[in-house]
Amino acid sequence: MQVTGTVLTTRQVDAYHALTVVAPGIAERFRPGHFVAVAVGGSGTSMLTRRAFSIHDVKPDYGGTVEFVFAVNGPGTAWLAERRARDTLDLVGPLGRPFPLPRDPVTCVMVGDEYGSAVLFAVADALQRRGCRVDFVLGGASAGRVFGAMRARRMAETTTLTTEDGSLGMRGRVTDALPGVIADVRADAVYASGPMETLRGVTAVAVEFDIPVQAAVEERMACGIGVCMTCVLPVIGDDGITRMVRSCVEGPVFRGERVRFDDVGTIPFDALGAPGGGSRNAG
Amino acid sequence: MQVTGTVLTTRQVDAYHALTVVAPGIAERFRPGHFVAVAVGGSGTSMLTRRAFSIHDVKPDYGGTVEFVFAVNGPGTAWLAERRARDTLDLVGPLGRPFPLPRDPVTCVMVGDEYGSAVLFAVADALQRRGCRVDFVLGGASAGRVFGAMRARRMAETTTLTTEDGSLGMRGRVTDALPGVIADVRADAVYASGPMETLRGVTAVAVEFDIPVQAAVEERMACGIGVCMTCVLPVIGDDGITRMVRSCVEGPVFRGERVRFDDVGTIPFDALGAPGGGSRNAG
Amino acid sequence: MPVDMRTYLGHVELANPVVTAAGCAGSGSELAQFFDLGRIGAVTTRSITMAPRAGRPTPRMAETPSGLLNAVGLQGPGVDAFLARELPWLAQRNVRTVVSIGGGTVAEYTALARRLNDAPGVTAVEVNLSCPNIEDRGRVFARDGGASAEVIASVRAVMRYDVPVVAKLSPDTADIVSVARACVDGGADALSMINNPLGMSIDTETMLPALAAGTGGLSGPAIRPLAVRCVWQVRTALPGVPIIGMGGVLTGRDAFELILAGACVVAVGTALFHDPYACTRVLRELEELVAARGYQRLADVIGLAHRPPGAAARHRTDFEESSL
Amino acid sequence: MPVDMRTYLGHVELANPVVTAAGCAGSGSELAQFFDLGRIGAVTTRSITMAPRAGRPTPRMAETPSGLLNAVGLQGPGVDAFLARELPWLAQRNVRTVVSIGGGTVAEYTALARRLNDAPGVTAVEVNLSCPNIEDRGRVFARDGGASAEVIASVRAVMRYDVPVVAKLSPDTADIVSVARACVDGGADALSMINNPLGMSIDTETMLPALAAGTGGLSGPAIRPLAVRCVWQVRTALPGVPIIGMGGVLTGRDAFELILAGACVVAVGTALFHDPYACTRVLRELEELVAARGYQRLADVIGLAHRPPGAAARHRTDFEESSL
Ligand SMILES: Cc1cc2nc3c(=O)[nH]c(=O)nc-3n(C[C@H](O)[C@H](O)[C@H](O)COP(=O)(O)OP(=O)(O)OC[C@H]3O[C@@H](n4cnc5c(N)ncnc54)[C@H](O)[C@@H]3O)c2cc1C
Ligand SMILES: Cc1cc2nc3c(=O)[nH]c(=O)nc-3n(C[C@H](O)[C@H](O)[C@H](O)COP(=O)(O)OP(=O)(O)OC[C@H]3O[C@@H](n4cnc5c(N)ncnc54)[C@H](O)[C@@H]3O)c2cc1C
Ligand SMILES: Cc1cc2nc3c(=O)[nH]c(=O)nc-3n(C[C@H](O)[C@H](O)[C@H](O)COP(=O)(O)O)c2cc1C
Ligand SMILES: Cc1cc2nc3c(=O)[nH]c(=O)nc-3n(C[C@H](O)[C@H](O)[C@H](O)COP(=O)(O)O)c2cc1C
Ligand code: FES
Ligand code: FES
Repeated sequence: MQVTGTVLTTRQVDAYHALTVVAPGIAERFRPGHFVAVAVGGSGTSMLTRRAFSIHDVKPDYGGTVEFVFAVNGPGTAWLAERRARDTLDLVGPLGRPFPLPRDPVTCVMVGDEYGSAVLFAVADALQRRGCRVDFVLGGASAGRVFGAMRARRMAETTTLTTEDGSLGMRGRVTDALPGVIADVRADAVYASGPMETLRGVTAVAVEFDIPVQAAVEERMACGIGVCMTCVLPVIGDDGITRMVRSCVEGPVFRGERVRFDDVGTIPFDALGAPGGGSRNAG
Repeated sequence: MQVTGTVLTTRQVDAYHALTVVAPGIAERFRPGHFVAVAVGGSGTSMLTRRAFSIHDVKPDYGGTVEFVFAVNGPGTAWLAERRARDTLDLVGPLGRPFPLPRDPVTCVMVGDEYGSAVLFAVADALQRRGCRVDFVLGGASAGRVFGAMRARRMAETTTLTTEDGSLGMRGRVTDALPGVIADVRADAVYASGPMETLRGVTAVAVEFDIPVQAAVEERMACGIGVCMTCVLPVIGDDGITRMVRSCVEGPVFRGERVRFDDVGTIPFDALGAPGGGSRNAG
Repeated sequence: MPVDMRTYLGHVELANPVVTAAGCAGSGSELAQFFDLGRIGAVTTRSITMAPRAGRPTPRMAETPSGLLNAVGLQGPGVDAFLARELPWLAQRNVRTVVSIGGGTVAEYTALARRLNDAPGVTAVEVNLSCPNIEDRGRVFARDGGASAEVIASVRAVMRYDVPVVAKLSPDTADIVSVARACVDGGADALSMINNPLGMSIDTETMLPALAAGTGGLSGPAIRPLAVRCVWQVRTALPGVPIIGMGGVLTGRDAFELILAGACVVAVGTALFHDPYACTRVLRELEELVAARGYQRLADVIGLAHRPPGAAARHRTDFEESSL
Repeated sequence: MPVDMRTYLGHVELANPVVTAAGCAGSGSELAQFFDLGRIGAVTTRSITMAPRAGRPTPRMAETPSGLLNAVGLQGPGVDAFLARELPWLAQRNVRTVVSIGGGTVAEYTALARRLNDAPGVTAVEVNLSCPNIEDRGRVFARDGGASAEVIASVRAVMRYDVPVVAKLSPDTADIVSVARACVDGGADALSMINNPLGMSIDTETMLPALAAGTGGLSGPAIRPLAVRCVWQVRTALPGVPIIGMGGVLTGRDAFELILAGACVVAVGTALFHDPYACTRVLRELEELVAARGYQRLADVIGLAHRPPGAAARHRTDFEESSL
């Protein structure tokens, strides 16, 4: 649904900005892993496409609020960073396929890289409500870019932090820390969110330990609602066939093993309808 | 010159908005009749061209401020109407050829229609400083659209107001009232600003009385600085030849008798370089 | 006063002039979550191809000023899956459906038309001529009147007489009027314009093309002036041919602009990416604008901007209808 | 580290790659009030015609999303007045001057070239091919390789050998590469692109065209993706031919985009209407961007986006030069 919500609060969390917006309809339908598509630039803007942001948190205040966390990346996020309380914001959501939750009270490692961490806390909450044990591995380039360390420490059994420059926690990447954590906590499943390269690494680790991984991917999106076909990536179906699948409606959460991370940004030759498969003929 | 100025005050005057902007360089160079070209829409806007506004007033505060008065017309002026104190505004100015002032202390009638009146007060001030007698004829569609009646009454010998709906002053247009005023005050010259149609009428009256008229015209402008050639109108030169003349740099103030008001929006067949004159050949 | 918004694509009546643009409404079902597809004039499908197509690699999109570049590459399930699943889904819901087809050879377009021929629920066929002709070194059909006409003629020849064939034109040609005329001579019942002009964007950080495919199609308000010009020129030259206008329609005002230029149907594409409700909103805004100008029938404003300057708008009623 | 911004139009060296676009800098003197014209690569004049031209009626401009429509119609003083007043004014100030010429027949272009031949201060001649050919029912030269080549060949034939002849191309053609190739075969020393594609806007209040002339040329950021694509395509096909890129350049980033696509000179047009200092600002921003990416010479980034994806940018220095 589309909501014109009022910005309730803005805060800056180290390298990130967080906006809380009153959006009852979206908050009500929210499940962990959902994202919102936000119109940027205001009236008369030259920016046509909405920007996608994972929902970090929903709260019941004012009928329902959603909060998202973002890094300034380009003109759209720069505009968002200038929003102030009481400004209005046009959101479409909740969008996407949320994280599936296990039936049994298993042990889950939450792996978040940079702002990707933001989406994991609502999942972790839901997992804990189901009796799951939750451990966190959070990373970023430097201390200021590790999101949610405090909250992770409050809620998780263990929290491992990594930074590439060593300014906080272990020097290295989340994928460097993950094998140790999985082994230590005897994890049954991994939940991951971050750049494609991180998800590739996390999936490789999970595959090595032979445990499932649910990964929230991020592809460039023009619509967020499944109509534009710009956000695809190669995913292996139940039938073993690779298809170019829309990450906005069939994702953003995928079983990591199903995503052909090495082939993201290409059309694998064996994908359904790949060029050479006899259909290279149209524009 | 280009100035990024801070909005000092905003006010609404009946149907019009007025913005006062700190712009020392522009205020310093100002002469009555000048205009500013204002960037609208903010960063990332889809609106490319500046909007032109006559300078209503300059004040010495904060090193120099300029005030302009405008009606909401389309998206650019709508955006301007939303500006608040402390916002910044990007102005280029002062632009255009100002009103010429007479050497002798003559009697001048100032004719302003709708927001066109705004430009006349600084001229009237300058005229009075030279010992001229000043009378005002101000009009508009309705009472709320007659700009500056109070100030005119304060400064002028006589002030005549007209409205088309009769809600203030005489029912009719400024051109209906003008002949009487010219005759009554034995005017030596007319200063006029308003829509093209009004200027046409005012000029016709002045011609009938055989007195000079200085008219500030308004043509669609893309640049305001003389480089785009979009703001032209047919003006008769000293040599008797009609040329398509740029109203931004050769105007906006013209001797009314020189402007071929009836031919505005056309290329008169006898204009220099008119089609048919042997040069109809290029794009 | 409600406005009579009915319009015609050849002899086919549409309840109103607002349709989705090809390739911008998924399979239809995605938008159905937001509004009832039966409320708009028609849904246009993505361009259907014979075989399934995986499309182009990502990134497939880049934003440009007031525009969007896309290089989806006609990703789709192929005609079999389309006829098995997507078309029946629309037909069951009585959604008017314009089926867009794309091919690499005249034979492929013809084969597609044949497959659609006895499928129920095809309101019209829109022939996407912006596909590379593999028999002519990948030259896009739409650039050339002759190649376009050949495709249209053979599609028209096999398509049931009561299904209008619409030729979809591209602005990337030396003279859109001559391509339009060739298509009409070839049998097109209507024309649709404009498809995306070819554009490109370079990422100045990576110093490489922003799209994996290099070039892509430009859409959105940036191209609206091109669309209005094309509709205007074709309407001037071929006043009797129905035109589906599209290109950067975000609001009812934009749709009205294309209608004044001569379109009798207006397609909404990129706007759907920003506002899933764009079609119904555009329809509402358009109706309000037409009503506000004193017209009771959409038909009375189609091409109205072609009247000589100075001439008053016809059919205008500035008075209220008498209640006596 | 300052960047060596010199660039070449054929054998003619320009101090830097930023020039004004034809028809967007008046006679030069207007901009001189804002900055020293000698600081930019060159000033391009409006398109000079044989006779004085009054141009089109007003309104001549309309704003569109991220774009501007204009229908000035080559208003100008004619070649005599140009040679008597405007060119000498620029020459006296040692401003590099690209003289744009426009005509309705091959003979007229040729006559213009002849008039410019012994005028001092002509750095290059840019042939505006977007003029209607009165000998071919008003078909614009630029739409067709043959007509364009004919103009270029005859201008090249009469123009002094040391003055480069630049063919200015339009995107309104089926295949800009074939027009470019024809011009080069005809003797063009360089190519300039893009001129304004034809657009239109309708005022939905008056329900009439917004421009008195009906159609007009579209400029501004809206067309930048078309410009980048044209430069890219032509650079791919004709890698040795210098290209003046233009279309929607507002910032150094935009200029850099065209340079990465293959332009060695970048013209600034519509941006001047918004910011009289646009040329010097674009130049400064461009230099900063090139420097920030570790290059010391503009020449090293021209066409750099054509390197195969995956290949690292060449000539890149990530280290400071040793001070030893
Ligand atoms: C499902 C999903 C969830 C996301 N969640 C978050 C989040 O919680 N916090 C956060 O900071 N960012 C998130 N992103 C990335 C965020 O959408 C981009 O950073 C943002 O769109 C950049 O916009 P811009 O105008 O600043 O940059 P620009 O690069 O100028 O954007 C230009 C265009 O490219 C698209 N784009 C650019 N980068 C990305 C990207 N990485 N992913 C998708 N589209 C992109 C934009 O949407 C826009 O259409 C998410 C992306 C997706 C797909
Ligand atoms: C020398 C001069 C002085 C002016 N002084 C004033 C003033 O003091 N107060 C005031 O309210 N208005 C004034 N105007 C008119 C004012 O510039 C327009 O109302 C304004 O540009 C409209 O912008 P918009 O975005 O609201 O409307 P839109 O119609 O959307 O504007 C679209 C484009 O058309 C141009 N345009 C539209 N209408 C006009 C117009 N009447 N004149 C010039 N360009 C136009 C705009 O600049 C813009 O480029 C003046 C115009 C000129 C030329
Ligand atoms: C993502 C996307 C996919 C498109 N796919 C098709 C297509 O499959 N067939 C077609 O004829 N046009 C296709 N188009 C072009 C649109 O139908 C339309 O002609 C064009 O985008 C202009 O309209 P707009 O500005 O409203 O989007 C596509 C456009 C976009 C943006
Ligand atoms: C008002 C205006 C006048 C122009 N006049 C000419 C001209 O005389 N000759 C020419 O070759 N191009 C002319 N052009 C085209 C520009 O030189 C340039 O090719 C085009 O506008 C794209 O660049 P821009 O987006 O930076 O303006 C004109 C453009 C504008 C906006
Ligand atoms: S973003 Fe449009 S289909 Fe996924
Ligand atoms: S507005 Fe550009 S020349 Fe006057």
